[in-house]
Amino acid sequence: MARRKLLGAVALAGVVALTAAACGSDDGSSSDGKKTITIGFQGVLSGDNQQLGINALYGVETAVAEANANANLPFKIRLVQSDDAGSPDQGPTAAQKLIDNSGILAVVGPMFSGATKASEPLYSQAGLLSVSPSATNPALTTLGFKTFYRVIAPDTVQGTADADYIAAVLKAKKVFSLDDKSDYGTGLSAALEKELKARGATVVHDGINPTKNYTSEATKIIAENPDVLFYSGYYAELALLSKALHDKGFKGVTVSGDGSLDAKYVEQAGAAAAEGTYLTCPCSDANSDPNAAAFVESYKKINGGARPGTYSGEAYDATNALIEVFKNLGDNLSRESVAEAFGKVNYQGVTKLVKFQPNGEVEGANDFIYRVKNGQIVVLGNTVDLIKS
Amino acid sequence: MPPRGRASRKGHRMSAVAAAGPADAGVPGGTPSDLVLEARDLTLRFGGVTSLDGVSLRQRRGEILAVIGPNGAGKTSLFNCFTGAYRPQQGSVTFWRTSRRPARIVGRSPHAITHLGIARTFQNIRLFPALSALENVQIGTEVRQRYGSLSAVLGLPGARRQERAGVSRAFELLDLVGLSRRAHDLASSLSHGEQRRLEIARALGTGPRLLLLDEPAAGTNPAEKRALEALIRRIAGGGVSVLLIEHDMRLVMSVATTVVVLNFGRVIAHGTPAQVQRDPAVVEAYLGVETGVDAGGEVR
Amino acid sequence: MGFADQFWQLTVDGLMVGSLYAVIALGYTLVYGVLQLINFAHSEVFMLGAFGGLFAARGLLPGGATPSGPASVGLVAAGLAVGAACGAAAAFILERVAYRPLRRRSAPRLAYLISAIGASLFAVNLAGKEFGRQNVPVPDLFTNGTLFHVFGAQVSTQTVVVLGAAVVMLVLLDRLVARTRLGQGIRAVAQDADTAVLMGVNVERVIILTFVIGGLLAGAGGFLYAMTFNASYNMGFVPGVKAFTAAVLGGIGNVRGAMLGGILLGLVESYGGYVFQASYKDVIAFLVLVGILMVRPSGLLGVRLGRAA
Amino acid sequence: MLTPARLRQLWVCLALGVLAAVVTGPGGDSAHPFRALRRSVVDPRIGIFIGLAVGLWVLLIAVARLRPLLAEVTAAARARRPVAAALGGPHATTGLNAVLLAAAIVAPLLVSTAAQQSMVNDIGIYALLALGLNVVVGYAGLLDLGYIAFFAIGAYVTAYFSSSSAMPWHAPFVINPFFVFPIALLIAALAGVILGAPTLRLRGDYLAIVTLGFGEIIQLLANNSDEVTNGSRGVFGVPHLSVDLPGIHYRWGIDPLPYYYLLLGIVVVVMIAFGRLERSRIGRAWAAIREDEIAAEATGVPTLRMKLLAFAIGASVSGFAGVLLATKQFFNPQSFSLQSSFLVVAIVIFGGMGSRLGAVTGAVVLQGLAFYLRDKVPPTDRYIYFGAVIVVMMIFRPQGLVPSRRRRREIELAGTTAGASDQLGAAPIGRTIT
Repeated sequence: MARRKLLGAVALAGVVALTAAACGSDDGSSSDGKKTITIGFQGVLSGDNQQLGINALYGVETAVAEANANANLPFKIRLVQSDDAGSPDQGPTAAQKLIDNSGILAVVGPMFSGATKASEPLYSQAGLLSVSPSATNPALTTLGFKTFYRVIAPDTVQGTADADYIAAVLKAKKVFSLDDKSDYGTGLSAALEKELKARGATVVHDGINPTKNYTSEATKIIAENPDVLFYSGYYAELALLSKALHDKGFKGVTVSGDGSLDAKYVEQAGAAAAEGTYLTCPCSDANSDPNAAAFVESYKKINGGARPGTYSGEAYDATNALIEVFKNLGDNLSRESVAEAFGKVNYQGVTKLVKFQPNGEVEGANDFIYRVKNGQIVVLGNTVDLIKS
Repeated sequence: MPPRGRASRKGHRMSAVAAAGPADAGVPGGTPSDLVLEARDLTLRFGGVTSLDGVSLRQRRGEILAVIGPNGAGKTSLFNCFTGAYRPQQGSVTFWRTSRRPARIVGRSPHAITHLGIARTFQNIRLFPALSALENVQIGTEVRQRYGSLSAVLGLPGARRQERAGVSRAFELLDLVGLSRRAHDLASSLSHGEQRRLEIARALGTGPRLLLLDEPAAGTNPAEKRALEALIRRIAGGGVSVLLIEHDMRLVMSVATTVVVLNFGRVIAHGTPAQVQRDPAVVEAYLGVETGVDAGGEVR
Repeated sequence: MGFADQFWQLTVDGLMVGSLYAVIALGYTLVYGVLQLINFAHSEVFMLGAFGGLFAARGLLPGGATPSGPASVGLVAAGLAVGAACGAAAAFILERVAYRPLRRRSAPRLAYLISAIGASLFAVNLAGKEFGRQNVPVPDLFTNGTLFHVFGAQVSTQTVVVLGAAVVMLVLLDRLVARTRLGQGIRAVAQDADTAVLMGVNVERVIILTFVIGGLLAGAGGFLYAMTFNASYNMGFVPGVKAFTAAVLGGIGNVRGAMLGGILLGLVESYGGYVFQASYKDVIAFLVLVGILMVRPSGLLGVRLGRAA
Repeated sequence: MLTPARLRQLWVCLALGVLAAVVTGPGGDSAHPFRALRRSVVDPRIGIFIGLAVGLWVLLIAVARLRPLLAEVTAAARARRPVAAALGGPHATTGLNAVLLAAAIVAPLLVSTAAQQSMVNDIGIYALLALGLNVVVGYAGLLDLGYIAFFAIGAYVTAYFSSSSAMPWHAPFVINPFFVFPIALLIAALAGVILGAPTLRLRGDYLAIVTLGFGEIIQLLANNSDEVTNGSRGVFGVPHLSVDLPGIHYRWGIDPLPYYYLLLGIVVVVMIAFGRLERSRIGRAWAAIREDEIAAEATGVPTLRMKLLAFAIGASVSGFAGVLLATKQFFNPQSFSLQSSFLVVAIVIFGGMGSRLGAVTGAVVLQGLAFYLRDKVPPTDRYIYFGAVIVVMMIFRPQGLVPSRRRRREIELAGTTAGASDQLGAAPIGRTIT
């Protein structure tokens, strides 16, 4: 009996492995005589944060599909994905997988700052360009990674601009700054608090690891009675926090950063709880920006109706900037030439103008303010302009 | 008593039966140094149930003392107080490893008591079933070894020597209980009687001065009982005092030098087998069956 | 603004979460009582129950308007019922696939643990694949608002619903174990499986029913949890660990201990998160656990289901 | 022909087939919860799976028919060549070990650099961790669910002593990471003793939850103490290992291969060391505790001290591995999650409790499987397959891939005698003896 079962299991495992292998090995090489350029994607495709990785991957895939549908381009793009689960442990293996593939000329990713720190030494050594759509830790461009660029401003830029806005426009005297104890959250809250204190506001700081239960945290916030609550973290948690605050009748204003700029925030918090929340981003939001309507359309079409989410636009821009570089380089394509040329790229993306400082930081990042109105996220404008007016 | 380390080594070399030498022979007479174990006024309660009620007893060096009594009389509880498994609410237990140094037992952990020199077997055999007979005894012989994990890992000569000594000692003991041919068989594969003897060998391995046997004859056949009788005598003859719980009256009457009868947690009689057999309280305790005590079978 | 001012509010918050921990903890404690094994996949039973209840509620409420009165009550009851049914089904399948074959082969207890971890990974990720990896809110089934105040603490409709449902379930289960024939069977198996067989208890049946009861509770608890904190494919892990902790805190194998442990844990988290930085609240919860186990090594209500320590 | 049992088997096969179709099918989202299910079931593809399921069923029947025949053949073969003699001799074992070692030396040369990375990060380090945990779980029979905490302690100790920039908190002097090994080992062992001394008195399951809590506490502390450990930003810039002796200068870099061989050497040494430990009086004492704690105590085994020793030894190996992690690459508190602890436990059990070769094999197979699946299935689905393999493995081989002989016997005995010794090793320390 036992042996029979064992055989059954082995057979089933075999079947699964075979079908899996069959599914995994179709690598759509082009047939119409165009040459194929391979790019890599390293991101968080498994684990608790995989939705963020999927958002970015879909952004990259949208750009790739558009490029491949474009008859004017002299090449086709092939995408190889590599999962690092957002963890530093798996970063080197994921990066090495892309480095080993000698056909890969550039990589979009890594996505999380931790995985980036673990992976970049390898990319630098291999001379392979990597463009992160989402790693915002300020230190990343100071650690000597030679081929690292990011199309998103570091936390410091956003935190400072947000603090200016909160102090100047929202006229907050007391701010409750809450972060999610992640690399991203602590970086953002640190920059924000520094600027707020410089502008004379009272700051109460607290940190809470991502959880589902924000009930007692809401009690704590309400007890402090701040004018503004700033949450440095991602939308899934902000939604729960907003819900809890709403239930308890929080009177202050809630503000959060780019990690929360996602239509899903409103959906998950419920329109009533999300109403009036300010969201900020050193980028323009694709879903609410009229200039990005075409991107949103094609994203939905290519990804089975999914709407762009956090980091989708950045990943899309990063990929398109790469394609721009490939176009300009013509036949002179190598890892070196791509890495070299990417530093000088000047490409208008849907989220921002992609143009870099020598250290790999994207130039002229503007901080935009959004607000939830009638269940929709609408753009209010550029922080600098809003403060002036 | 010399420092503990030396004593241990010495104890190992000349412990148990083989160490039949006169080294520890008690001074004759009624002085306490003659004793190996003394319990005073032991009281043990579980919730509302009093399991032992002011039990006192003394055992002399080299004596085979049997504790008998109906089921539930508190015999095993008494054993558990002597070996540290239970902690009585009242009373004291004193043990003399050598004639001069008494040690208090109550409050010590079971392994520390074993280290002092009291070893035991269990009513329902508790061997290490997936280990070989040899390994079972080895665990007993090795408790007095001193080498640590680092010497074991590095394979230092001292560790190896001690290990070899442990093995040969274990073989001696297996030989003593007649199991040397089954040394490499799993403990669980031995017959019931063999397992009983293996448990005794394991207990002797720890180098005790006092051996507590909890119903060693339970479930054994007449031939095995006779062998067991001889074995107990040999053990006692080798200088190890034996404290015995047994239902088999024939065995008790033939090997015990002294008998203590418990009933409802109290000592109701104390004396030589012959004295006890005649004691009316004992007869009464055994359900009034007058022939019960000397009937030779198991008294229930 | 001090702790004293917020004490009652934090107590209400803590009680709500704690009652959910208690409901989940019962599943751990029942299975432990009967099989002496930690059912690590219980958290996925909870998750699947939450999704079941969520889809049912959503299916019955196609429009956007928030219902009120009897409609609300009916919808919450339906969600609870479907959630409980899904939880029970999941627990049943889990027992069949991941545990029973091991029992047949008298596998070591740690093998169950690993099997459970495997089943848990499988279920979580399959749910993520089928239902997406986003948090999903349960549609509003009633108008949530402050219902009344206790010592100055707001008590919302949500809190009343969750706490009420949880308490009803806890009482029902307590009665079940204490009074019914099945409860007797469970206690008998917990005490001594071999003797229970001799006494004519169908052990297999008791084991399955124990899983199913644990599943019913966890499924309904999952729906309550999702109503407050949204549902997601990975929602089970943290409450699972917390509930397991609660079960141990109360004395694993003890039904009332699990309830007490859950509520205590909820309160400790609530108070601890307020007094210290909120990210330390798990640290505090575990320190309390360790502290209590040091003093009472067998948990608060130390004795196992009928078994003497 | 179609007995109810057969029919039931057919249903199970079909259910497995449909499950396989769903697992390999398209993904869905919560807005349309059953769309993905429908798409994978109502699809021509399902035909393949139904076919396979029926095929499997037929195969099962055929095997059932052939089994008596097969048994005869194998019995005959066994009779001709006693297996014990062929495999049990010391020469055969040495030979087998030599072959395995040679394979371990050659293997990384045959695979890609990415696979080498994985062989260091996922297999090598986890094999070392599993060897350490094996002492705790396999030898002493204690379930430690927070084992990864000692790994964290090792890593942070390394950062403290060997770099003045990696963490805000650092030693006033900087020493070569090689000299951190003994320090980390001792500190981790000390942490093990401090945690173990009070908790080892608790029953097995309680120990599990206390250690789990300890693991969580260490991770949360590392994540929250920004001024000490740099919090979630992690530790970047611990120098690589280097040897700087007269005549020998070598520096490990970011290439995985040198680290692999270093790890291989360490793993082999640890395996030999633990082998000796297992065969010593200490190993026998652990076996005794595992099988019957009360009898062990009565035989004079200081059970608490022996358990503590196992705990400390396990912890020190974990701390040792932490040094390797820290010097190899960047790490942050995420590297020390509860899931990592579970993974190490899974490796030990999967490989075979109490077996050193099993611990290493478990790491190779489980982590190798994870690496293999990386390219073969969508990454988001990877853990579905991973979970399924673990369950199937536990159903059909609960003793693990390479069970130790002692452990296997214990499991067999537990099977024959109802309710025999507690396989968690922690028999309830009751006061109810006999």
